[in-house]
Amino acid sequence: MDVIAQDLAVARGGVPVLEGLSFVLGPGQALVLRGPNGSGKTTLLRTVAGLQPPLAGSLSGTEDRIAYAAHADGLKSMLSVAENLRFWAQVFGASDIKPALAAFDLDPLQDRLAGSLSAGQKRRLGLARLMVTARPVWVLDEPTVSLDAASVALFAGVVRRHLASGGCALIATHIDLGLTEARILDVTPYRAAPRAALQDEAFL
Amino acid sequence: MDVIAQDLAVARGGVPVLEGLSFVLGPGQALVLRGPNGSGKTTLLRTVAGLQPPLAGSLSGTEDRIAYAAHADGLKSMLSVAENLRFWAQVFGASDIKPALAAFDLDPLQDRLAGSLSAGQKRRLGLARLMVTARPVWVLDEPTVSLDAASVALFAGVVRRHLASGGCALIATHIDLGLTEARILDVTPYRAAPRAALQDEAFL
Amino acid sequence: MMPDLGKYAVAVLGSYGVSLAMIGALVWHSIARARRARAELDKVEARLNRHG
Amino acid sequence: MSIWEYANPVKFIRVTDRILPWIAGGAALCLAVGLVWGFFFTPDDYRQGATVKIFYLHVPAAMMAINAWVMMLVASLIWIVRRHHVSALAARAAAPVGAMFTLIALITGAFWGQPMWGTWWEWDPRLTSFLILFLFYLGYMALWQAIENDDTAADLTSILCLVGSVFALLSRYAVLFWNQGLHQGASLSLDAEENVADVYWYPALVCIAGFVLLFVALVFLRTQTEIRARRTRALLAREGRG
Amino acid sequence: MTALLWRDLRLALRAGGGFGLGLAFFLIVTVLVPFGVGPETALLTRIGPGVLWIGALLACLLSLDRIFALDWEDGSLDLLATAPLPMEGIVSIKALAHWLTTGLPLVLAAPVLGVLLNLPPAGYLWVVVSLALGTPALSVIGTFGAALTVGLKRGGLLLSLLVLPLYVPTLIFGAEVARRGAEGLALQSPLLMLAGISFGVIALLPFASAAVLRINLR
Amino acid sequence: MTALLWRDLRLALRAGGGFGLGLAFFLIVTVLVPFGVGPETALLTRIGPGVLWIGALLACLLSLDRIFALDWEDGSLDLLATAPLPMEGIVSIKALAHWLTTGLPLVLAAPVLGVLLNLPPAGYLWVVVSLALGTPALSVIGTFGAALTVGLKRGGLLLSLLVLPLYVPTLIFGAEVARRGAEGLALQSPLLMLAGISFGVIALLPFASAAVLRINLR
Ligand code: HEM
Ligand SMILES: Nc1ncnc2c1ncn2[C@@H]1O[C@H](COP(=O)(O)OP(=O)(O)OP(=O)(O)O)[C@@H](O)[C@H]1O
Ligand SMILES: Nc1ncnc2c1ncn2[C@@H]1O[C@H](COP(=O)(O)OP(=O)(O)OP(=O)(O)O)[C@@H](O)[C@H]1O
Ligand SMILES: [Mg+2]
Ligand SMILES: [Mg+2]
Repeated sequence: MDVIAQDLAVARGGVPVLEGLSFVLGPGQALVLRGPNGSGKTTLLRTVAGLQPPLAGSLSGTEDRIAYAAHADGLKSMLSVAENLRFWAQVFGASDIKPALAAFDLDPLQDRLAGSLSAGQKRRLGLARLMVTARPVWVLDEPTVSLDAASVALFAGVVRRHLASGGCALIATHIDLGLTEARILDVTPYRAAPRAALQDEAFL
Repeated sequence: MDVIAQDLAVARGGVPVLEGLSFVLGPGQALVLRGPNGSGKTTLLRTVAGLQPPLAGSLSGTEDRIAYAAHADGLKSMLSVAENLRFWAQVFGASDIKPALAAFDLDPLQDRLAGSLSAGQKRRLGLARLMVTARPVWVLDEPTVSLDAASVALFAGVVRRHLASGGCALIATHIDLGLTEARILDVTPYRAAPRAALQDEAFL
Repeated sequence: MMPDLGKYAVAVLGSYGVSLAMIGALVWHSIARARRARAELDKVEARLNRHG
Repeated sequence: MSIWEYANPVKFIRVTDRILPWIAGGAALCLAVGLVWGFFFTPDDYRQGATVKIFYLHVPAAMMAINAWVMMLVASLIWIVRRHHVSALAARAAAPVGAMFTLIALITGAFWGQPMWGTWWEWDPRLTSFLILFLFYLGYMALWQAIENDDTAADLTSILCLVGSVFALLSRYAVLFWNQGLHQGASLSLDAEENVADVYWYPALVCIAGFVLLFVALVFLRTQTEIRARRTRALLAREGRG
Repeated sequence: MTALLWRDLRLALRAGGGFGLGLAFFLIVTVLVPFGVGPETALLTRIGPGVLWIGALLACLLSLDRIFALDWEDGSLDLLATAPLPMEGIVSIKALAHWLTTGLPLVLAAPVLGVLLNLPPAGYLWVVVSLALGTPALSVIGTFGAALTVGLKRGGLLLSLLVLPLYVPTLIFGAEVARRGAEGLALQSPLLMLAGISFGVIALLPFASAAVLRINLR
Repeated sequence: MTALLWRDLRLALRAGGGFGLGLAFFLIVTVLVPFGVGPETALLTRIGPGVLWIGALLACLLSLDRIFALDWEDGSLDLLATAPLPMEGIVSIKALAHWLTTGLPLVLAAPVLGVLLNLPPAGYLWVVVSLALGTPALSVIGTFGAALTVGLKRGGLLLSLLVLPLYVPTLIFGAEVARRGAEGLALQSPLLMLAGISFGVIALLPFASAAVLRINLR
């Protein structure tokens, strides 16, 4: 089942930021969003994840299939690494957190409180969460922020395995992910012309 | 006046993370810290900035000369861009925020509330704060996170001008900053052997 | 042998009962925690000694 | 040899391990003798009836509740000035014990007040300051609990203990001003006229000794526990699994 | 769902999680009243049941912002919203966790604090009964308020402002039950009203909370 | 220093900044009391000054965690600590800003709310005087508590627990002044004590707060 966006327009704070955007994301594919700061990548990803409705256009194949990872990782600093992960595993009905811990090299840290991790270690834990969701569509906003080169490679490996097993991924980033096979979509051409917030248009 | 660290040891949560580290940072120089996640770069920078005392070793030339930029930008989302910047300018006794706004291309955004900026725009504002501190030593923790290529170039230009005017900079990063003239210090060799927290040593 | 407490039985016995129970509880808690801490420390020390 | 030698955790454990059984035994003995004597072998008071028997629990507990806070204050000062870990941990260990004594004094007082004053509770200055003292204990323990880093917690709780002591005195004065109260004056004064009759007094002294020894024993034991827990954590951290 | 409940309870019990602090606040309000109004016993007896109810209400109120704020700040709420749980379930579990960590301890502590306010013997039972019936309603209404204000920086006091008018009926009937109980008067009709409010609110309000939360996440 | 004061005041006035919410809470507590204890006028007159003081104290208490928490969360506090301001100055300014945004409005609103509680005419003046003298002490003591708990996740209620016993003397003398004022009795000695506490606390406690804050930032 493909994720299909057609002629999508998205808004933040009521102001349209991107419009006329279409893409198809089939199983095994990865799509990397690029664009300068403030171009609307985060807004687009939130829309795809279902956190906000699109302004216009249609979106299909996303219902209950999305695992979303935003800038904030949703970690509880007073729970240990394993407890954090186990909670999300239970919420998504998965049972085993071992593969996720192993994939992001978190085994030695598993009994540490999440609050005492370094920036990059926290990020790895946030990404490990994706693996316990068992969801096919990964929607990731700047996933490799704060990661060192070795961890970026770990992450690329995990994404590759996810794609190989029939999943797909939509990733916004400014830096190189080491995913050469991914298609790239630059959102710059789709920037909405500056205009009034949609909800104010009735007053024009 | 040089910033001189001699045989420095730093700890986080009481646990030593780096030890035996020495460097000299003279006017006009930039030093880039590298090292894998969790190696202790953030901890070192906080120590240099005077937020925590060093475990051992000595540090000189830092007293009241440091401008520190951490991961969190200290932005108030309910103040506008210009208000945020002006506050820091007043705290540090500077008066003009125009050059800082211009250097980071924030002029068009200056009346927007900081809370409604995108991740990269916020980061630019956080960095612009450095320019109004009038402090010679910049201590920066992953400054280019979330920045697009154009903004990274802006940032590199600002750092170069700071160095040219006799300042210096200590920067931790995982990605390329485009500052070819900077020296690089890899902290990996200085990692402390795993051992007890210093405050617990009395108990061994 | 029990002294006649008259109408004050509830007050006196209540005081003694509650106080002794509370002292007992704290003593028990202290001893239990002490045992646990000691056992854990012994375990860790034994393991460390084995590994050198 | 200076007294500060005992501030070394290992030494502290060694010494207290040796004397702890004696102190604990003494506490048990004094408490048993004092309470049995007081409960079974003293006459009823002509005015208060059998309720005088509460005296043997109430007064020692009330005294120790205050003394425990003073001990914590001293230990906190030692930590701030000389930074001996054992004193910080001893202050931490004493807090629950002091809180328990405060609670015992409050509860036995309430049981006593019911027949004497016809009410469980009265906003009398002495009682009220005790309630405030209890709140200080609770806040102090909660602050220890809430902070992860042991040294930070020791620093913060010490300052809280100092500031709290000043405010405890202030509250005492304020409460006195606010209500003149019903509660007994100090009968421990050396002025013979006011002293409690000797029949009641001897067992009470034994009980007081018992409470003091109990306090010391519990504080030693709990301090040892804190030290051992810290040592376990330190060893695990050295192993690299912190 | 149970995973969420367990996590919330565990978080509440961890250091800094706030368990027992609602209780402490209840204690403290009760203790402060005599300092404010003076130590006369007869006066305290009269206002006792009302003070206990107001104290319980304030203690509840103050812990409301923890219901969603922490999960919002660290992004968990976004992630929960994309998880396979119905939003109504999430808000109900959150309300339940709040009641277990705040309301229930208040109910259990009320008789002890009644002593400080010199409650008459008949009063204890009815204070407990009225609180046991009323606090679940406070938690559920509070969850609605918390859902309304989630994401507002320091919505805490705004939250109080929004929720308090909603709390008034519960307070009126609850305090009435307790007061009549203490004075030995008939109390059937306020008791029925209190029970009615509780059950009605538990049955219906989670839908509103879920709707509001969805809008706020947008 | 003034820059910090202005920023704090401006932030408090912006949407969600919390200005007026302490006031609203004060209003609400005062309004709830008649619902809780019943509507008899004579009773309300008696407990009026005390209720106003307790309401003011709680309103203060609830806004304490804003003093440092926001600046801690977004990293401003780290940056302020490296700025050329003495830590004692920072905590004093923070206490002042807290008083200006919370204490002062309470003082001004108290006479209006006194009407709801049926305060006798003589009471108004002394309620205002006692609050004006006492609320600065509440802000300074509260700043100490806030500095102690900064960085603890939701230290809010722990903060209340720590600060309340510290508030007791201020409350006793303040409420005593207000009550005696309302009843027309002599009130010189509580008034002097209240003033003494305020000045003592303002002069000394900032040093403790600064020390505690430095430890917490470490
Ligand atoms: C909850 C209620 C009560 C509390 C918190 C309380 C607290 C105290 C305190 C703090 C002391 C002082 C110990 C010292 O200074 O060394 C004390 C002593 C005493 N209390 Fe109470 N009390 C309460 C109720 C009562 C009642 C109802 C009575 C009897 C009618 C009573 C009789 C005494 C006596 C005889 C002493 C010994 C006085 C002395 O030696 O200083 N108490 N109590
Ligand atoms: N409340 C608002 N009102 C007006 N514009 C807003 C509001 N919130 C955000 N914006 C603007 O919407 C645009 C889209 O932001 P978004 O976060 O989606 O960008 P982004 O592509 O993720 O940028 P970055 O790479 O910096 O993270 C930005 O230009 C931002 O300034
Ligand atoms: N409370 C604590 N107890 C024990 N170890 C801790 C504690 N807090 C942090 N650490 C560890 O200290 C180390 C140093 O962390 P630091 O944040 O300085 O790393 P970093 O080099 O900045 O990493 P990154 O590149 O991921 O930001 C990490 O391994 C971290 O897990
Ligand atoms: Mg973005
Ligand atoms: Mg770091």
